[in-house]
Amino acid sequence: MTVQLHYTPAQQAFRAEVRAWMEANVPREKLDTLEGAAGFAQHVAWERQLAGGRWGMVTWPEEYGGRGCTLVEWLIFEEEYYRAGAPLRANQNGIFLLGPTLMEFGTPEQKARYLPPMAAGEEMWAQAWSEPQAGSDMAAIRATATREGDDYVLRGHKIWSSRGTYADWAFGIFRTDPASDKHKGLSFILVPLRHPGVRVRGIPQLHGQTGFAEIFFEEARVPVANRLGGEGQGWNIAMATAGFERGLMLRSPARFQATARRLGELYRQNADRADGTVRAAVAKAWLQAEAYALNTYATATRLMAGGHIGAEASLNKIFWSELDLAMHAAAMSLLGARAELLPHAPAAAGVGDWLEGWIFAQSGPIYAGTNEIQRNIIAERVLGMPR
Amino acid sequence: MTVQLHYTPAQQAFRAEVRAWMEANVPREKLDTLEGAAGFAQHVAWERQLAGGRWGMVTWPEEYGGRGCTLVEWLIFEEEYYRAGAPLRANQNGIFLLGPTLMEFGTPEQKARYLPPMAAGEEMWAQAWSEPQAGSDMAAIRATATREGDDYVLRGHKIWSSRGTYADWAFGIFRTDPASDKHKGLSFILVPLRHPGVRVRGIPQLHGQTGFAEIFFEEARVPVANRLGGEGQGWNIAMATAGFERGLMLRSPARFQATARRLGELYRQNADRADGTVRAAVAKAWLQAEAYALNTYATATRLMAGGHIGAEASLNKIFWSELDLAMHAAAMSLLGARAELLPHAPAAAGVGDWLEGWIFAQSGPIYAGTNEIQRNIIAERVLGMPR
Amino acid sequence: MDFTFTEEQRMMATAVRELLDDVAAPAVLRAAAGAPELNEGPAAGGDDPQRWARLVELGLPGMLAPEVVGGLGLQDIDFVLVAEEVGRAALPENLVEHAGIAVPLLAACSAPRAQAWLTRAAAGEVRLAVGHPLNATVLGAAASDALLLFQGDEVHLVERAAATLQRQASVDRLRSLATVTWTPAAATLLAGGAEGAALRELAFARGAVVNAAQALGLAERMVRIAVDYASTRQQFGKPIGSYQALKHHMADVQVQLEYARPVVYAAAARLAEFAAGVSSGAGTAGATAATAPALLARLNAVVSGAKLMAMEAADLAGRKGLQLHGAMGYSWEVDLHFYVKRAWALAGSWGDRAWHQRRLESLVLDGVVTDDLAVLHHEHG
Amino acid sequence: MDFTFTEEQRMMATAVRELLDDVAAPAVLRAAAGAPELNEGPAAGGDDPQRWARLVELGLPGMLAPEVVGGLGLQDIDFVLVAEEVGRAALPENLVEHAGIAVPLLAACSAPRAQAWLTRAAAGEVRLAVGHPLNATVLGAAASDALLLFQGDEVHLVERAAATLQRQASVDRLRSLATVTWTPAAATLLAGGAEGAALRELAFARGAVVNAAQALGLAERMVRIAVDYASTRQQFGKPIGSYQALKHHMADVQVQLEYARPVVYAAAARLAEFAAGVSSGAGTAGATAATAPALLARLNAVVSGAKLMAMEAADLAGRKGLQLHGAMGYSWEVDLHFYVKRAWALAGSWGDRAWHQRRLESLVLDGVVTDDLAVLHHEHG
Repeated sequence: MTVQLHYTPAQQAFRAEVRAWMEANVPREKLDTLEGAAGFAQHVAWERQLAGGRWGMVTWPEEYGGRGCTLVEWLIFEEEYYRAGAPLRANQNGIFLLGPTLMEFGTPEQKARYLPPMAAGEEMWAQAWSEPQAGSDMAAIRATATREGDDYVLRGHKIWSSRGTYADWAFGIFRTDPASDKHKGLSFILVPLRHPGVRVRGIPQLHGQTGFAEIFFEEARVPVANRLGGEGQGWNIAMATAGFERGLMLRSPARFQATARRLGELYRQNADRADGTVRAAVAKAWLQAEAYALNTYATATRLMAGGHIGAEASLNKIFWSELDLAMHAAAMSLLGARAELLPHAPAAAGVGDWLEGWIFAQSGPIYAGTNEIQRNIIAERVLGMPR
Repeated sequence: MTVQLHYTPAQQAFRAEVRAWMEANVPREKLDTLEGAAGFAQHVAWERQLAGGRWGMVTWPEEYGGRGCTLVEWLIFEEEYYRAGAPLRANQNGIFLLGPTLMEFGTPEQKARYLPPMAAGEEMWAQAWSEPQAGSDMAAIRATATREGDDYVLRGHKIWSSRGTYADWAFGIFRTDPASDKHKGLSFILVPLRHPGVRVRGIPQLHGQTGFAEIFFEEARVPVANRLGGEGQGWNIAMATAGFERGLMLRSPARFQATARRLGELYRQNADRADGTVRAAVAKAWLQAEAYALNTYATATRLMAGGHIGAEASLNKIFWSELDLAMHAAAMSLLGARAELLPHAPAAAGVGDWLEGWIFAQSGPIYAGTNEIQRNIIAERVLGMPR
Repeated sequence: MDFTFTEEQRMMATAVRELLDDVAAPAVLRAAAGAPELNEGPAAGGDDPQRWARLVELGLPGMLAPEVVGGLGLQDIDFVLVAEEVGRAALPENLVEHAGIAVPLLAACSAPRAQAWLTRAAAGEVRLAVGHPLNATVLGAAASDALLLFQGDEVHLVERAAATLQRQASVDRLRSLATVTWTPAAATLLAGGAEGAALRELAFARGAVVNAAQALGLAERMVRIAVDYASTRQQFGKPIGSYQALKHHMADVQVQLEYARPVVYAAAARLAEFAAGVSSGAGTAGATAATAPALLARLNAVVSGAKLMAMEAADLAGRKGLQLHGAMGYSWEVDLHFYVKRAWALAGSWGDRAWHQRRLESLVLDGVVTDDLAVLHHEHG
Repeated sequence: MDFTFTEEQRMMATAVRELLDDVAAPAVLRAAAGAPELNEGPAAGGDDPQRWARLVELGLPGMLAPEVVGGLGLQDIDFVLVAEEVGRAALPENLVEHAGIAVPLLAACSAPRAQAWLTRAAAGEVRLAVGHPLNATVLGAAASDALLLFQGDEVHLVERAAATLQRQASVDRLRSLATVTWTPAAATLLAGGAEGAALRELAFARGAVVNAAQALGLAERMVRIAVDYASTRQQFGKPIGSYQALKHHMADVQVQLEYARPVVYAAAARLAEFAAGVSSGAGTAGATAATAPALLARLNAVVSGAKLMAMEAADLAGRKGLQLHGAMGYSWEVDLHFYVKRAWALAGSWGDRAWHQRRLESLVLDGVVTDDLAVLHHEHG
């Protein structure tokens, strides 16, 4: 045996099964944006449809609504998902971030309680990490969870909660030891968002939509059983979650390969007005999307062989976020005078989605830990440079 | 009056005079490299020939061997100098750096002693700033000058002295107050290099030549009269010199415009094997060289109107050093498989000079204060970002 | 050779800045843009007749009109600083195309009808929009009284009522865009043939230069917003602006900006000279039939260079500014996005990046003797 | 689908690394390069028969030769890790072209004369150099016993004594280069027609891939040297490696490197498959006449991609490494420059940047259905 870049017959059969289901089920019409109320509801309906086909999260064990797939099968699923032009995942904070965290740190009861409705698209999750004064400096958390009997009473102010405006639940870290500071004394707690003492306010984004939110906790009371892991273990668990975020799953290569393909088509339609640099950028997009896929397959097969993903996850975060920006910048350049038109402008004539993608791509180098923070991590933890 | 991008008849007459002299005098054969002993001697001979025509430093007053030219005339001189393919200036540390410093801080006796032989190419100057532990952190100077009667006794170790191996004199800063640290207690001192207690060792560079040097001061004795400015004023004077280095004169735009022109010719000879990115890079080289020239004319006319150049000199340093690298990288790309050949390789067939330029360009972002230091200066002193 | 602006030029720019700091302050733009989730933006693109009146008070619409028709009799090199201020403010009204393109076009046009409109346009009593084939839409068409439109070598002036507008929504809500359907007629014709072609060329060059000038102002504004934020926002116990990575981001923008600046100014200066030649009927000052194409090539090279470099600076300022703001930069709550979106919108107008890049490459690399194209030194040889 | 190397593959690479850490340590290279001011470099390009003997002991020259002729019977995907180690060491001897291009070419060649040379080449008793028309010079020609040379679709094996060499000095003194003058003859012909063309294509692809692999090793070596220096060199009272600007320089290199890596490995894997098809006469495993061109296109795309990305990583590692070293980086005294110069030299060999860029653009953008070119997913559809 050696490096084998071929799918097994079983993998090919799995691909065919996914493809057939997607062809039969993916909505013909593009859904409204996930960042608005109507669009979010449409996306939740799609999540439930997916779950109906048991495609909600294929790597999960069957008991939680999954199929027990390998990572390679998951990558195949993603390839077919994006090839079919299926909608973005409203559920991604749940299935890609909290899900793996629960499987690693949750009690059997917690797994049984939270995972099945997550896979089923019945409960949508948001994250509640950042606070106004704790962005990149996540250890500066001030929100508190005060133990009172079998409950925690939550107080504080979280912000930049993706999907927070429309989600049902949030996971986040709170200071359970009031005397602690920095990374210590934090606990990882799950909170229902439609709950007394919890107030959610949507934050308008660059594009005007309000899909992310700030969350005010005003003496919100949740059972101690909502704590994931031990009291005071919140930082370590959050770091594991952040690792999932930067690592393999949040941005599957298929998504970027699909964008690179569409960019190639856009180039061919507009080649007569392109210059040499944008031609090079389009070819580079194809190459880098392939590189991202190859790197992900390498990581996936390493993990399947028992390996771990560590600080090198930060490399992924930088690569895909910059790739996404570069691809959309090339598209903006190809569109030229039409690039500024919103999708519903008559003269946008079907190319307005690129503008939406361009705006969204701006957030890539910022969220899930700014790329500056990722570069620090690479230098210090991968290369061993002094702090 | 408003912006006038035209030369006056007097300026055009001056240009014609320079051009005629250069056409009659510039050596037909390319000189050997300035970084080797033989080549340095050839370049000194050229400096003397220039001085013979009173072209050594046209902006200097006539009494010191100059012509009292304006900065615009100096730019015209430089344009004609590089247009004629005249040699690099062996004398640049003297005429561009120490010269202006002497005019600002020197006594009448010092000016009379040092400037005329400098303009005449009779005494060649090196700089002696850095020390092994004081590179970017120039205030960490340890070399000392101890007052003994009317002399200073110099001890210490300077390094990265451009032209140090072959020059006659060096200027540098020494700690005159042994109890001082950082920027205080330093004095600016002129030292003959062929002198008891001064030992010079050439440092081989990337290309193997040894034009820059380390200088060991082993109880070298110089008169107190060799101090420029007051005792303890060395840092301020050195900063002024460094400002000249980063600012207007050290890298005149004509030099980069000449490279951009040659790059355009190289492109036209190799257009059939270029790709779109190198085509764009060659056009950008032309544009950026023009931008550098325009910016320099703007600075020059502002200075002529009584303005000053401050921290924005750091912008220049970054721009020309990155432009020089980018132009030579484009040339390397155009040369492809021939790019690695040294000038004397038969198959280099006249293109080997690009490799020399490429190697030299590597030093641009490093010397005269690394570009990282320049970016700090821009952020803090031009933009006012916090330290 | 003098590359400094006069005291008068600087004073005019300062007066414009002070006015816009007042009437187009970020809070004013925010209110004009409407509720974030509106998405359509305000129907008028934020256009405000009262603010227009203030611009008129300063004489801005008629800056480039001759004094005999009530204008200020100034030149492109004077207007470039005003356009820069308009960019810095992300002004909703289409002042730059009215005053920087349409008015000088009318002033240079021999048709009597042009002169009639010129007087009123210079006084700001009527507003003009310009539709160039390379632009996908016409800016400010809805608020205009008439449109200058091109058909081949012909220039037409079409009253708004005679054209059909279809509104087009921009990512920058404070730009009112429309596509225009119209029918060329003898009654609408202002100029044709060589005169029409020359007017069209000049209009296009002016469009590129005033957009480049706006990009300078935008870049400077974005740097200022980012630096201010970085000086106050704290992370890990110190202001984020003290981190070297963010310092270097901003320093990189500043380098781009400060080298784009003289190219834009040089383009404006060359444009003024060239325009003077065109309107005097001499092609350009002192140019003969043999040298005119070289002069045009040189003008085009510096105009494309100006547009490319200034837009690159604004693009970089936007990206680095957003990055420095972190999640805050991705929100509607900071002011930065008004300027970022304006920069995005201007990037594709009056020749997009690829168009100017291709033209520049062609001029500099293909067959033309490079030396002849030097922006500064054309007295050579 | 398995993108992991086997234990055996890793052990072989480790063995090579350990050997080269000894026999091609920086101090050894420094001595071999000669005095800095020499400028000509050592006449033999640092070639050392004793070191070659050590490489032979590990069986490296015959890695890609069949076991029946005494080789190890391995494939390109095995050799890629060895080439990476050779790059990391900036080995003076031309092992990669001998073992990675010439030997498998002879092994795939039907001519009896090829087989005679193959046995001795696999054993390292004779040394081979390869002259491809896209390279300006032939590497290792002076130390070779014979040269593989191309003329149209013909492949020739020319004994060194039958060719005229002219030495060509490289910026990398540890590369022995020459131009070669020779006369094709029936006696020198190894293969022609379709076989010759296929062998030439494969030789070229192998040249690009083994150079890309060397670039990975070089980049990793340069990053390591820079990080080590940054951890000890102090400025302003702390190690320079603690400054964020330098951290981010190195992080940027690491990103480039780690994404170039899987592309190079994928290129080697595809090359091995394709080569297996060529030598079995089937075009490629399971390929029909209709699918073979698509398979070649896909191979070429990933090969060009590998060369481009790996060279870009090495180029960036060199630039950032030099920058991090400050003035020290510009001196002969640090080891960095041996690796920087090797990276410069490899950049132009076996297709320079522009050549591979043009090919990639053409394959990906012009008329070919993009999807068919996916490196990984060609079972689609």
